Amino acid sequence: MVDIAPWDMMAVAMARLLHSGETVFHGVASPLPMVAALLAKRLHAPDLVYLNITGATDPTPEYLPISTVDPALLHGTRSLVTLADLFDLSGRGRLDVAFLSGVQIDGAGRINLSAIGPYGRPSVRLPGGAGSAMLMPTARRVILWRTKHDRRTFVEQLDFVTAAGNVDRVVTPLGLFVRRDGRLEVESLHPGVSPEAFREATGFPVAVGPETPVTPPPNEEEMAALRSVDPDGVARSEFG
Amino acid sequence: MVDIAPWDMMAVAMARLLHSGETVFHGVASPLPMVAALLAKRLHAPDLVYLNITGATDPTPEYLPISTVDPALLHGTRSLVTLADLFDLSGRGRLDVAFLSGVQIDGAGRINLSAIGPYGRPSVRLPGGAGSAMLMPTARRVILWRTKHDRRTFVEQLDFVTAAGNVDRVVTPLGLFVRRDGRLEVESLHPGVSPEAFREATGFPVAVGPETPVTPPPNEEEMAALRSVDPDGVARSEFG
Amino acid sequence: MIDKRTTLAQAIAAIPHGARVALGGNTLHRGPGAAVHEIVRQEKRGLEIVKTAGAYDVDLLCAAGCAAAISAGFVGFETPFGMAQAYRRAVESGAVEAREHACATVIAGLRAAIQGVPFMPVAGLTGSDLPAARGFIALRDPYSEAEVFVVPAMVPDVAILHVQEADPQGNGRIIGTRFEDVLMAQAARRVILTAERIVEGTSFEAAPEMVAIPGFLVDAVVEAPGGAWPFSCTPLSDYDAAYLTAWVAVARDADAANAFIAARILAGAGVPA
Amino acid sequence: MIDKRTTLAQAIAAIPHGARVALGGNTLHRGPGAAVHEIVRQEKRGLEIVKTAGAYDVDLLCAAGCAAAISAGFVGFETPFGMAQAYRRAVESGAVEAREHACATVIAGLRAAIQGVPFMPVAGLTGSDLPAARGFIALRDPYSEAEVFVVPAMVPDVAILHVQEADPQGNGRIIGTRFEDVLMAQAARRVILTAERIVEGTSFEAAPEMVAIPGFLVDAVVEAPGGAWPFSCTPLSDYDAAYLTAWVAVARDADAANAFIAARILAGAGVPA
Repeated sequence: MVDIAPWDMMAVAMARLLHSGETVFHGVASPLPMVAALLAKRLHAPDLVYLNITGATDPTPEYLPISTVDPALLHGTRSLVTLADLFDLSGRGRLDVAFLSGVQIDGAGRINLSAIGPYGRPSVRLPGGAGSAMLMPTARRVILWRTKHDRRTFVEQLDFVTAAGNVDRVVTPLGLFVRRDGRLEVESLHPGVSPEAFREATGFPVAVGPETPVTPPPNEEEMAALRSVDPDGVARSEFG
Repeated sequence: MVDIAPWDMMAVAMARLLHSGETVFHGVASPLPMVAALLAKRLHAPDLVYLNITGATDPTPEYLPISTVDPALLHGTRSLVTLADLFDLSGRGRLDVAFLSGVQIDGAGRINLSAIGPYGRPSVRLPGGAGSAMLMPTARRVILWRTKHDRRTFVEQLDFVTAAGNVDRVVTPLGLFVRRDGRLEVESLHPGVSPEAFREATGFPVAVGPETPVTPPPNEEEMAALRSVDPDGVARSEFG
Repeated sequence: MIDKRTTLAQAIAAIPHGARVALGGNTLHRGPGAAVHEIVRQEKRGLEIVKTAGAYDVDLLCAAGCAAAISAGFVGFETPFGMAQAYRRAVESGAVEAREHACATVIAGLRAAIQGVPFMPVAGLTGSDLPAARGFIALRDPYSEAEVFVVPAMVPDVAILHVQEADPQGNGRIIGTRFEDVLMAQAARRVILTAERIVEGTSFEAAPEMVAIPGFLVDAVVEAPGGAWPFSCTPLSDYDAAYLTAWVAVARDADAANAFIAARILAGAGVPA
Repeated sequence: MIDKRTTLAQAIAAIPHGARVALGGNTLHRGPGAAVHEIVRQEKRGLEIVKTAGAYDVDLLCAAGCAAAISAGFVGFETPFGMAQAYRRAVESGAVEAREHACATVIAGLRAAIQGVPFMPVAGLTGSDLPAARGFIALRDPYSEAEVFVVPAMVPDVAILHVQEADPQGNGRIIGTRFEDVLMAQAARRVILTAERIVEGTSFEAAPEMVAIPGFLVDAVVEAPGGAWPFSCTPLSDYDAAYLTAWVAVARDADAANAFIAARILAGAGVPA
């Protein structure tokens, strides 16, 4: 089972978290959420409303771009909204799912996309949180994804809280966190990931052991759908 | 000179108040401002930007509708804005002229379009001020027009102040008021209107006499342009 | 994809008495006439009507006893037909509450609803008795100390909009002026679209910029040819001047208005299907 | 009608040092590339750049010493090219101030400017360190007692937008996503449009809904074929991946970046006219 590519496992795991009828949004630099939303629509969520930063509503892209602001994501859209419209949708409580990420993520599911080191004079100035400070408290569910799972990413203490809010799940190459009572708990380990490896890679304490469930590997139907949604493997691009 | 039709005199007098390059707006129920803006563009203000409640920007209507919200006013527009956009334009100080009216107008140029009698239980419920409470304080210049000039219209005391603000001129069938130091002063009497008649028709004290200037009657060029802008005499419709 | 098509009767039946109803269009133009007539037929009561500038729709809903409050900046028929007489009677008698707005404060209340914030600042209103009459409060800007009026969020329970074209998923194309329809579609909890015709949504893909109402905001789509009547619906039809003249003539008198409603609307005579 | 056409050099020359400049487009797409290069050539200094999500434009203006502050929600090249290295260097060294926003607070600041109000409420931001870091204040709603953050108005001195088609009067047609371009055109004191091609405005009359930027808001129109480069400009051109890769490779090092700017931008080599 360890020969499951992490990008395939993550894309499928993220898609499984989406339900038909939900409004689902991703912003810039989000290949995996793009693939996951389209995959979920293909598989079990035909009535999912796929929204993205281009202002497309349920587009049917002919190919998947690496830049998730790419005009290719407009193909097939029947209406055009603005980023402001999408923030408003979340602000009034009508956005069901927002995909967000963080360079640092703490045990409460809060994220840092702003700076490493002192905020006023950082050792590393990060890109910034884009929509996250507004979306995380207002979207009904926030799904965080991160292609790196190590102690520099999952930290005890954020250098800066860029955003905090309604985090539901965190998906990584090693497994899934679910947020309960404001804390991230390990929901499952991906096939071939040992509890020790997961604990070692996580900078805050986690309850994980032999009893921890294993993420069901992508089944044939999921893999076939993934290959047809993302034939060029754009999801893989996030792994550099 | 008394054979000048009041709608012609008013349309020409209103057009003369508009300058090239100004952004000029009217809303619902505004045939005279519609004609005046188009007439000014034809005559001396070719670069006037004519905006109206339909969201047209410099339209070239094939015919003039009686309803000034009519789709006919969109003809020839090259962009489409919304009423909200136009209020915003005024709000940020970029609307040069707004045409407004009042069922009652007081000596300060304030208007009542809300109610006659006690506001909570009016003897006459009026249509309401539409955009005026927002536009009057924010537009750079407000031009009031009213086709009735009598003591029930020009009153000492409004029953309700629907809107107050940057009134520059008031145009009536009898003459023009200009607002100086917050008070309406008589600027000119239309040809054939006596100072006594004007004073008699005005419910607040006005300084008017033999020395009061006479509004220059529409000249041939103005009348020719008016006939070509408003061949069907839509301006006249305001006189019932 | 979800097919949101339903009948006008079913779409209107879902509106509870006492609902806050936003109506699309402006004065004589592109109002949802058929839906308004169905509201009268179904004898809805206690409605709050939200619109920047209303005319026949507001006047009729007052005459028929459907409206309890009107939140609008202007109610009248413009120059051709004059004042809204039934609205006048209803407000003067106290039967209907005039929640007077500047059109800009209707828009501000909708914008607050759209953005999910409790209030929206609005420029102007200074010197007007309206803020005191309506309880609009001025706040001090914490950055500049300037004062500005703020309007509370106004969330319609339902927005009813008439468009020229819609697809079964609720994407709505508006030809010509959009008025406040797009704001209403975003601000309302539910959205009912009536459309001159239902088309295949694929036809919108070539120019999505032309689609004013995104389908995912819409709950019900009703095919209603002539559904704006007696309002105009460019480029298909002008407002029905003869009908509106007849209405204004009876609107002044309760009995005459009721007889007109019974004959022309409840019985359906003279109302295009 | 006024002919607002001018040269890029003249349009940019009118921008004073220290101006607040809003740039259209988003990350790799439809940014005003030619105008940004002209800003570098004219050696503007002390600019505040306003954008929701910037990339090459912000990075270059930091490397070239034109920018003093960046008001943006995100600055990076997205997955293909990674972080904005020159921006990083400039902020880490203190040469440029990162005025970090959520993209939604950029929009809120522009909305306040557009509406002529001192501040704009914005949903969310709770639990974030951003309000404290940026001095965004929460107000109590006078109607509901709820608390909401408000963002001060942000009025750009100039907005620079690249569109596919414009007429000499400044009506601008945007094909595809409009991003924040329309908001910037409304909020800014002056608007400069660069356009792939200038067309007769009569061609817009058939479908004014397609015209995103009304001409009366625009001060200068510049014909700039390929003027988005190295950003994408759908459907005409994709972003220039090879050029951006070359830039990101040198952006990390001041000397290498300066040499690149001298050779590729100041000398104009490798920059399509």
